[in-house]
Amino acid sequence: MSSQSEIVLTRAPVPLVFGFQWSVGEMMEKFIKTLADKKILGAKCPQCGYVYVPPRRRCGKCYAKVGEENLTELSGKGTLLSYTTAYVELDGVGNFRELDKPKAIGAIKLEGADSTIFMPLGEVKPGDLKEGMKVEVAWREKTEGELDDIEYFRPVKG
Amino acid sequence: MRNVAIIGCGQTKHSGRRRDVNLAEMVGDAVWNALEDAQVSPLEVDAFAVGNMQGFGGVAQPEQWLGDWIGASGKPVLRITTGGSTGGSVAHGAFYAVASGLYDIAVATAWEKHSDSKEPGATTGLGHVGLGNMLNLVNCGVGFKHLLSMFVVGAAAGVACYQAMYYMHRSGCRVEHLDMVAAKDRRNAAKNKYAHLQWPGCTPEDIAKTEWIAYPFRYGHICPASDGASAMVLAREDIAKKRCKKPAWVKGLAAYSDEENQIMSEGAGGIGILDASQQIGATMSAIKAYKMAGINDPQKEIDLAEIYQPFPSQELLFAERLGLFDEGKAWQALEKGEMDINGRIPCDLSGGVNATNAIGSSALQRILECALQIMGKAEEHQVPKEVHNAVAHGWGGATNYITVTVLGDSPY
Amino acid sequence: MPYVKEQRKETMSVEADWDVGGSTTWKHSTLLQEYAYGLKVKKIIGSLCPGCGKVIVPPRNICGRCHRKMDERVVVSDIGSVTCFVISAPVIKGKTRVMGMDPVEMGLVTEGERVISVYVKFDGADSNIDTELIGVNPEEVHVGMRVKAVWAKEPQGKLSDLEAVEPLKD
Amino acid sequence: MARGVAVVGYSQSCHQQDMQMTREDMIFEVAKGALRNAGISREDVGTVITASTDFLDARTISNLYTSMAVGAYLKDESKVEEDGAFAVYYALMRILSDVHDIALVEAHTQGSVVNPHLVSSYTVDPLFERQYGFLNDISAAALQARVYMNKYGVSEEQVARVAVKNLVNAADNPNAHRKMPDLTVEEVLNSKLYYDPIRELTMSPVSDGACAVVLACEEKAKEITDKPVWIEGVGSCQDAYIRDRSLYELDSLQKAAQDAYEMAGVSDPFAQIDVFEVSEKFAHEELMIYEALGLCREGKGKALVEKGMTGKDGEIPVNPSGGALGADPVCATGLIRVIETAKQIRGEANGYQIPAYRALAHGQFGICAQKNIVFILRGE
Repeated sequence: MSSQSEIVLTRAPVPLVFGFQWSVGEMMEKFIKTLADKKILGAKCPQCGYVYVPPRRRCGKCYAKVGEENLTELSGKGTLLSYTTAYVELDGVGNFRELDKPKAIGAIKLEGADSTIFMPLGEVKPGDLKEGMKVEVAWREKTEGELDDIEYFRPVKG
Repeated sequence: MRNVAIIGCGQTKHSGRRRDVNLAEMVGDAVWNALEDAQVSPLEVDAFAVGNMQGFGGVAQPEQWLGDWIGASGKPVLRITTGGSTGGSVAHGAFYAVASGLYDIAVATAWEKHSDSKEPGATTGLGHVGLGNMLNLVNCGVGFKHLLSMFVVGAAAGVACYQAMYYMHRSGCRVEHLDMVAAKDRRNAAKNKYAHLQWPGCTPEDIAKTEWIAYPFRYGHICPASDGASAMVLAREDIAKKRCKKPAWVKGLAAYSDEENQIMSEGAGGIGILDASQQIGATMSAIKAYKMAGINDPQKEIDLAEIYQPFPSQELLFAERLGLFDEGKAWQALEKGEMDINGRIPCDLSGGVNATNAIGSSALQRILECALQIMGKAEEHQVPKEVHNAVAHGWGGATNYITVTVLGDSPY
Repeated sequence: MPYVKEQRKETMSVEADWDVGGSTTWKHSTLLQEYAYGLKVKKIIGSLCPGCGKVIVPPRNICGRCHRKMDERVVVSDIGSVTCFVISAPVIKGKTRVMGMDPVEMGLVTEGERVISVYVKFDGADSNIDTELIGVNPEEVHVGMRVKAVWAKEPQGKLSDLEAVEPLKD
Repeated sequence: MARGVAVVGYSQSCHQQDMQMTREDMIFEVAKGALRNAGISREDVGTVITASTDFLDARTISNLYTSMAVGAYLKDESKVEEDGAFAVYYALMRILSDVHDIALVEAHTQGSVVNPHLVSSYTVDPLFERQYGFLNDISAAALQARVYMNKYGVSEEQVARVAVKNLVNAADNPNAHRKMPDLTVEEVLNSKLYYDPIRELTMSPVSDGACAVVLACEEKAKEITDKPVWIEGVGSCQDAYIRDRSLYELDSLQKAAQDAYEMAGVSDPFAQIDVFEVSEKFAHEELMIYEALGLCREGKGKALVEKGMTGKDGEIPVNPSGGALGADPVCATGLIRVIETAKQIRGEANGYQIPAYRALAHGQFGICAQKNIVFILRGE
């Protein structure tokens, strides 16, 4: 290896944050707005029947067009496909922060839907998580038609 | 080498703010338009070449999320990006996929959605290109006055400003000619339903009324930042002949790199280029592409050109580098109307990048517009003559990545 | 503006940030620092490639044309020629902002002044550096003008030690 | 394939957590090294394909300021914005189409500039997963591992055995970043837990690294070297987005491997391929890779490791170089796999040499290995 010229590490002297505002499109807008009524919408492909959550305009399996007439209301209940307990959290600048209390995350297949959604899990001890558990959505106090209306998913009692 | 042709072209409407769709839907629309134009079903597509400048839209490797929207799941996908010439490099990637014999039908798609970033226009991405270098300058104590002199020019267009001055100095081209080019392109864009800045009947005087940014550029000269996507279907010879009445054959292509043209290299070091309008990379790419396409005298054999010109000076200086007009004489050809729709070599009948600039999609659109002209599908801005050979050009980075693509109406 | 306008539905948007400054540590060589130290003693340092003989200012350690390393350094003259220039629109208080600061308020520029940015090729160099041309009216600027470096009164080994260039009076 | 294409030269850096080098110098070293290893000069190269991403290099247009360093001045250059194995795939297409004869392919990432795990969190759906903010490559891999391990009864010890195999192998590889000659299963199971069951030692390290190869068409390859490594087969595929694909298998790798085997005329990979270099970003993924490559039936990956069949002296050695667990400079990882197989075939892998005539190199990119590419290479 030939001589390496020394290097100087360069950091931004002032905060430098770029912001993004992604337009969501009509189908996703309907999905988000409907969360206000504590309902989760899916879209059933008219040709192959695959149900997408969140809904969208083009089926990824058979490429058919999916319209607003194909929107279906899901029950908000589902089964836990997979789960993990997070002991760390990624902060906005690329460091892993230790979590004082481990958080559970789940991969959930909602009843009547084919897509898997990834949501935080609450009201359960990480040790009790089991694949196949029945879970349901825990809505925020005051739902306002925002993605944060879904706070977490919790095991179905009884 | 296997002969490869473009058999389908698709675009979305490019405009400043496409807030009616999300990124996946926008790219999906472009690909579906192309597939319908080619009468090819998504199941028949063997491979995809995709690209956009991910820093502008804030989503890394977006094709892994939106692959389902364009029918790419379960298929090979190759992501290619080279700055502004991304669209051209993506089209080259799709060409090589088919020409190599590995695949029979490939889709090339490229896009940009600037309105998804909060900062105006394309400042997010453009700022991030040289951010490391700027911080190195600041750490080495660059004077604020120096930053001012850089930003006052940089705000207009960085290298393009100096590049225009070099070209004007050595060719005699004047600011009025830049007004003429910008007016021509915005008039042309008015006849292209997908273009962004459409100004029917725009005159050089209209452009001359706009405010100066930094001599020689006015606000009226500068390209917009657009949201938009474009896509193309390429197929090998026998499929192309079966599926398409008049396919556009890719007869020559090259993308030769030059040294960075923007006064600074890595860490704000120097560069060995004295005349920013010399563009050796463009000359080299044109030579190679024409040789491959069997074109000896571009001035006679090329019927029309689509040149990547976010700044009007670039339509003139790159037209010369593509051998379409004599050295330093493109502005005179402009005056004589040789670049208009009835001229010897119509340039940028689509309005070009001066009227529509979704960075990923722009260089692909240049090839796509040439293909539309050859296939006779350019509708309002179709050139009223038989198009045998067309050349599409794209530039990226600090005008150091050049794509030149020569299309023809017959494979031989 | 007489551009064709069309109305489209505006759907809602969702947001996120990208903390570029916080998450990134760039790595640069010390070459630019070496160049800045040279300016302190009024020396403009360039790198000389033993392959193609090009002198690059500010210096680099790789020559792309010959694809080789280059460690040789030379000092080029502080007299050179303007190879290209760009003249800004008049700088207006409150309108022109650079990195969030107003140059007029900071007293760097008088209201309505037009900044002349130039590329200068110092004698002995094969590259241009970009700086400001002072001491001349915008109308008099022309390509090929002979110019001389304007050095800071108290140089500190910073890039700002080379403040600008001014016309060479013979 | 219409025309033979061979790897005729290669070079890679000593991958480390922080190479204390500028991007330009690191790229120049490996590009020059590959040309020297092939015994050719820059004039012979027709096209240059680089691999890096704008987010990972912290520069939009990441190849803009490095074209001169890689030697692409006045060459037909392009950049693939993902793993370097896809750059070999693109260079292969350029040579097969008779437009170019010799290609220089370079790939690099400096993990010390931006944390690749942070960048992975920018690849998810910005309208949904990103808004909840906890999905990144590690948390997604943890969900993948849980589904796979539950479905096929795979224990954490068996996953840890993969990590021990690779990190011990890495000790003999001068270019590896993480060398742990005396690593034990217990030590792996006690390493720091990120997202259960993913631990510090069952996921790839964040590394700085670069590498380059020279590809040549048949005629040129025979002039350049008497030890060309022919590319017999290639296959690549991208899976659906994570919401709409199964997490317990690597469907896109299965398809990619199928294409590569078909092209290379390989009917029984277990018997016909002598050594495998795979990009296992997570230890459990190596087991899934065995199954997707058809080395064993569904869910039986654990048995191969248990019986040591994929060890350095097993029937089907996998990752004698230490694999991605040994060093993971993101965009270079897949290209390193191609180099390591070329090294084995040319008999230049001193310290971890395995007699090999035909080898398989695998690259992947994206969350839960959404995108995969497979090369089949063989000696003269």
